[in-house]
Amino acid sequence: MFPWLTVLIAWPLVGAAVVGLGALGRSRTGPASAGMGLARPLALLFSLVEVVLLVGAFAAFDTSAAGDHQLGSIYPWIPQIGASYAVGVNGVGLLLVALSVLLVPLVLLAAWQEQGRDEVRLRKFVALVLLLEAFMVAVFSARDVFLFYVLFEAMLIPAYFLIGGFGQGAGRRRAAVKFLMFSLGGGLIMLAAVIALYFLAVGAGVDPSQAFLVRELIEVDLGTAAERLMFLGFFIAFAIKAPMVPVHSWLPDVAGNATPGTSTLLICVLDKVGTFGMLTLCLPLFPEASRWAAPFVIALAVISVLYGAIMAIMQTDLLRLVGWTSVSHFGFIILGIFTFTPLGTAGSSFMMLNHGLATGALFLTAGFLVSRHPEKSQKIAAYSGLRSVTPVLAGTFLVAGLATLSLPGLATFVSEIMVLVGAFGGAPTGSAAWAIAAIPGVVLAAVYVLLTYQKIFTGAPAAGLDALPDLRVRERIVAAPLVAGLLVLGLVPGLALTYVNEPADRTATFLTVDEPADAAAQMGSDK
Amino acid sequence: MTPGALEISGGETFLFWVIAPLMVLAALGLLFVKRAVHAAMCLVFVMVSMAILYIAQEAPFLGVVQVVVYTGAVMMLFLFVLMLVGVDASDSLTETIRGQRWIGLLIGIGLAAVLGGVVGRAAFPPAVGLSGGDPDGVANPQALARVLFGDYVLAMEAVGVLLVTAAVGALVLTHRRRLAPKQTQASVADARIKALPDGVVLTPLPSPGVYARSNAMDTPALGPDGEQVPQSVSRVLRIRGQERPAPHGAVVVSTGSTREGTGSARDEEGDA
Amino acid sequence: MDITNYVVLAAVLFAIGATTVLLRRNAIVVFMGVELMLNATNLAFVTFARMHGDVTGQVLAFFVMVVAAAEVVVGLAIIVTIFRTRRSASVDDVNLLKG
Amino acid sequence: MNDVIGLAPWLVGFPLIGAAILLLGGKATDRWGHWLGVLASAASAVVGFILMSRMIGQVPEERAIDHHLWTWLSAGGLDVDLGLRLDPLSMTFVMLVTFVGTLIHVYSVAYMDHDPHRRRFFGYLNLFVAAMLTLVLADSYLLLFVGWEGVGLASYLLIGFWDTGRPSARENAVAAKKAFVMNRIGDMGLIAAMALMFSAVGSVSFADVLPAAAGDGAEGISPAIATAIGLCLLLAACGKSAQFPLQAWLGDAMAGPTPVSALIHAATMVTAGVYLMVRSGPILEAAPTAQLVVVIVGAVTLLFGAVVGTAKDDIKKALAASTMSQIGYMMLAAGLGPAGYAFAIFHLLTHGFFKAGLFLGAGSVMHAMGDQTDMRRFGGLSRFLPITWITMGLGWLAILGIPPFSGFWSKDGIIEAAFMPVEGQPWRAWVFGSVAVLGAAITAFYMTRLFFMTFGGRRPRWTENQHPHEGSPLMWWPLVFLGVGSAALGAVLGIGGTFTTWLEPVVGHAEHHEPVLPVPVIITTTLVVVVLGALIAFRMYAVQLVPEEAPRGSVLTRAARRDLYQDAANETLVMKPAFGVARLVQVGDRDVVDRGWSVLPQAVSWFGAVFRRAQSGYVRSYAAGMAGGVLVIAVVAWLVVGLGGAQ
Repeated sequence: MFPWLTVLIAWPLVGAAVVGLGALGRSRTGPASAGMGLARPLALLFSLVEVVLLVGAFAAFDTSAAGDHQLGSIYPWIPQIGASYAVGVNGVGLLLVALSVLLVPLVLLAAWQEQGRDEVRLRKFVALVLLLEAFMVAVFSARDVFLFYVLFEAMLIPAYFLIGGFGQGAGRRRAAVKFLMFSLGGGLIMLAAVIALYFLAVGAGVDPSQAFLVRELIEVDLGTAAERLMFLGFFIAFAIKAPMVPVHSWLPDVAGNATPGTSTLLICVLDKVGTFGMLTLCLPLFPEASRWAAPFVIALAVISVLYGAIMAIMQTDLLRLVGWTSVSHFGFIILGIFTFTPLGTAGSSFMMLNHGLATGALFLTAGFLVSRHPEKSQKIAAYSGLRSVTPVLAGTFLVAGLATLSLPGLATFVSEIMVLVGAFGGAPTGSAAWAIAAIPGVVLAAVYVLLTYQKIFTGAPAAGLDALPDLRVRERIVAAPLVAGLLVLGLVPGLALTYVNEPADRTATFLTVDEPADAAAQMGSDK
Repeated sequence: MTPGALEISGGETFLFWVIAPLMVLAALGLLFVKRAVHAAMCLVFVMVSMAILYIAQEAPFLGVVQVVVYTGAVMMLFLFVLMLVGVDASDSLTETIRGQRWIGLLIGIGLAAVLGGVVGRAAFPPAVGLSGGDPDGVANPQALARVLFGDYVLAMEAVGVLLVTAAVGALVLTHRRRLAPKQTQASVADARIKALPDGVVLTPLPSPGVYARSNAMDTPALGPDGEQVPQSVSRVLRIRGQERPAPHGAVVVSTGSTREGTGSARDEEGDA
Repeated sequence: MDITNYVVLAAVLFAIGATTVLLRRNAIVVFMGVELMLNATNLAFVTFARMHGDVTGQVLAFFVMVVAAAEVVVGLAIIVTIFRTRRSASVDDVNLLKG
Repeated sequence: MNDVIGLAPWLVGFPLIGAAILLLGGKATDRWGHWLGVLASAASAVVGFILMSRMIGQVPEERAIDHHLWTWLSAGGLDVDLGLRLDPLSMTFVMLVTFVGTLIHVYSVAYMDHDPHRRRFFGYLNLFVAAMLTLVLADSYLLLFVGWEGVGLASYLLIGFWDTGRPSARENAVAAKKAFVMNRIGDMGLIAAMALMFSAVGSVSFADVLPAAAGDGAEGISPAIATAIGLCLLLAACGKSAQFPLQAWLGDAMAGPTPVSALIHAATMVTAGVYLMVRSGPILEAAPTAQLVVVIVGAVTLLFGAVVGTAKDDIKKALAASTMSQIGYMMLAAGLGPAGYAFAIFHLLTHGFFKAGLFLGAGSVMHAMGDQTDMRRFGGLSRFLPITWITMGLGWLAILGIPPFSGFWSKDGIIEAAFMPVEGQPWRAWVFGSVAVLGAAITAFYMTRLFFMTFGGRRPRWTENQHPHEGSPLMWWPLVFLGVGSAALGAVLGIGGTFTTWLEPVVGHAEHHEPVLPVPVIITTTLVVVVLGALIAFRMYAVQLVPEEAPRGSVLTRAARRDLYQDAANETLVMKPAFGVARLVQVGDRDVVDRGWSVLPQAVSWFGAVFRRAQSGYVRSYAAGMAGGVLVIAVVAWLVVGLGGAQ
């Protein structure tokens, strides 16, 4: 069987190495080198070939067994501590891998002129993006807790440099450090849980040379108290990454200071590691603890939904606003995961994909807007009346915004209604009430999207902005796939639901059935 | 001979009780004398006394080394450095760090108490003595050499390297790096030529006046016109005001002190 | 007389040396305090060598002397260097590492 | 009719494709775009006619067809097909939407002639038609919701059509946003209703939910759940149909171009709430409490709109208030059970015609008067705009309910239904019946006022340089069609109960009860008060002179001018507290959460600051520390080992 995932992980690494090696050479900043930069085309080529590889992976994926982990490989890595290189994806993982792989070329294209013309700087930038891509693909396919942890932390490296080194806000370094500190703090707690997991698993009779394999860990019972503690360890790390109120503080700063492309990769893809981890690690490894914590988690999730939306309404900075909307959406995703219903879980899985497309479109479009401002202002108040000046940009922004507010007909609506309806019938106590409490989120979403649209695009054009160019061809190429994806998935969500239904069913069954022996075997099944 | 046969002779006891209090007193001198050089002398006394105790304790080699190396070399080094720093500079004994004196004293007394207490309460094996324990009757330096160049030869080599390193280190540390380029005769001449427009004279300055009764450096020469030539007197003397008026057609008898007005001249120098 | 009197003497000298290090500000005198401490340990070494009938103690005392010599050379060089730049031999004036 | 059912998707498809071409096509389609829009709408109407004619040919029991297209959403037990339900109810709407829609498209070609963005306008109109048809043809609540939000979006885009470049641009944009957000508040109800349905029935399609509510299925819906669902649906309907208390957006929505007001905010979209109520009839019938609330909401809105309408001087706002009031009638009828459903839809249909006609007539007047909307600056226009005068006159008589004009047949049915006795609650018939009659009287007053302030009066009160004239034929032909409809539609469908029978397969057969008053008495009373109301208005606004500046008016007048303080109430009761909460959250996030997390690094640096003092830089201090440490260790070691062990 062809190791699709390994190839998908390795190829961007090769790309990063090839492109990045040039960055180690002497700086060529002279005007002579300005026109001959190969960094961007080369990186784009690598990311497009990766897309082709992704198509192959999709072709090889057996959708009739979407709940199994497929396309993977497994090799001993550090047998002394039981770590393996084990990769494999079920339908959910595959969709998230697809999201990462598809967004990278768009982000590269969107950032085409963002980082100046210094070839060395460009090489560093694109190499970091490709490196991040490899890590993201790997983290969504990791089937070994240790491997997952290592990647979970390794992703911070390119992310840190992308925020701090290539951001556009004045506070980018501070934001990068804040991001790093929050993430590392969560990672530290998770590390403690990972270590504890190893020793408890070995104590419970798991083969010490494979003690980090998810499929082995699922089947052992670790004891209630220990399980709950470890659940918390993992959950806090994932909640920080997700981000969930009240550990969200890093996100608005990052969104306001990173470039929109970086924010897209970071918030639309990388942060999914948080919710993905909850879905594929927290729930299967610690089912009892998940049930125990679910009422609390659901409450926090709904608070996140409303809190993020309210904060988004109050923002004056466009990119921070988009960041806050994500807090709200991640609340929905977490709400769905912890309903333990097939509908809610499938909705969350689908929403992870949709949020990536919708918020990605919003971030990138907002980026196009900001890049047009003479002073690159991110303040909403700096814009006015742009619909008549840049109609296509306005339209794209509106569509992305409507996707963010989950307009029916777009993919985000399908997932949101699945989450809400699923949560209403959710297994944890009180989930129906919390689902009802989350519904005002849809009104708040309408307010923050339309208020922003109104301020930026309607009224009389602001002075100095009445001759801005409309979307260029390059920018339209970036926006088109995202909008098309949202529309197609909105009308034919089955295209994606095929991949998430079976994993969702298995998860829900595993968590709600009393005698989970068979379900456990199913959860951990690797092909 | 059986172990534990060491008898300490009365002479040694006497020696100890005479020397030990003196050593302690001298050591305390280190704490209380004001001048560093006095402290050094106290330490010399302690070290020589210690050499005596070494010899009394069947370590003649160490005793000699103590005198030669410590007293002879190390302490001399101390004295050299003291002279470099200023031998007559006396330390102020007032304490500047708050509480340090009491903490220091407390720690010192505490250390003495603890160490002494431990020694007093520890159960030592009966003393053996060195010569008695040596069946071959090998004298001390040889026995020492056997161990030193036998069991500890590697440590010996390492210590040798350490010494060399320390010597080189000291050289490096005390080496002065030249901040300005070295002045040569040529550079001085160049500087003078450059300064010509500022009124510097290239030729040597006129020498002071030479008279029958006074040929002192402090008397200016007289020019062909009978006027005094101020440049003929050293600049330093002029600034100090120690210039002596030249005899003007009359012989001036040197009667007064040449150091008149020294005080004011010193002030001027200070100002300069 | 008990041979442990030598050890007690060494202890007392050591404590005085330590106190000197703590209380004196002149770097050279501080150094002397260090030397005194080293000498006190040497006395203890020699005494224990005699007590146990083993010259190894004396060998160690010898090593101590050599190392002390090296230390004095470097230490005094440092003092001289500091004195050149700061015109002072007080250890309290060298507090650039203040936090 | 299975041979033509394949055409059904094209009902939605044609306008959708039209919208896509117009919105994505860019400037290339500017030249012929508006005609494409008309064509798409007309094609849809043609398909509608074909389907309609075939449906009439069927026996009533076979008229309902569910046309499955593809499985839309299937996950975790929720299976929703993308399917169309064609039955008399939805086809009625299809006819109304496509026919009136096409007329308004044609009208707009001329009305928007000078607008540089006419193509975009037609794109939005097509989008609206597609969404509205999706709404009415959907076979499940979820798909209905797609259309529901789709019309909301189209409404948003069209209200804010002039959101740049005009002095009123910002207000238009705000009005559009207000409409969308208030609709969204209603949508919460629809979402919650769907969640309730799924948890109770496991499905959200009409085919599963409605029989279950009627108790037909194996497991029915309990009355409590039915009440909850009913109230949630009512919330949604209130949002979409501008019913109390979510009525505030409709007046502002008049900021859009007048054809939009005619199509969306009079004829079709705002009546979607009534459609939802009627469609969900079985659920409401299972929940009498919810039904009562529906009736109350309808009655309150009926009076509310009517009172507001009496004081408005802006012709469009007066018509908007009238729309609100008329939909109140429909809502009232929808809450009366099967007896009212048919009349609710009937009134919806006739109202669609005469109100669209009135709005288009108003548009024609505005077109003639240079976009003036203040009725106090009209007057005496009947000579200059004869076609508009006549067609609006027909609409006026229709809305008044003067026989034999169409409004009479439908509105009278509602009033009669309102007088039907309800078992155990005799007060209801009297209260709601009287409200309906009172509403009719006020309606007569404000519509007569509107009509005569515009066309009557001896002395024109125009602003300078006005040369009113009829617009192009493209504008007045639609008026004529709608005028004819206003006049005749009611009689055609109403006499002999044709329409009631037509809807019977969907809404069920109504048990006939005698009203608490004899029918002739009701009719007579209604006519008397209507004529009375009209006469008063005639006397005040046609006989007497109308001042050009509005007089101060009574307390009630001033309140009605300000929409009975609805905006102030919303501002005080909702916006201010909500904004307060938002400020609180914002301050809380900054000062509690964010600062809370920065406590950690601050604590670290505080510890650093404290322990930094130990780093005095004095070698002797460090030495003291070391020596002290050694001493402490020595003492401890001595205490532990020495004292314990050696002795």
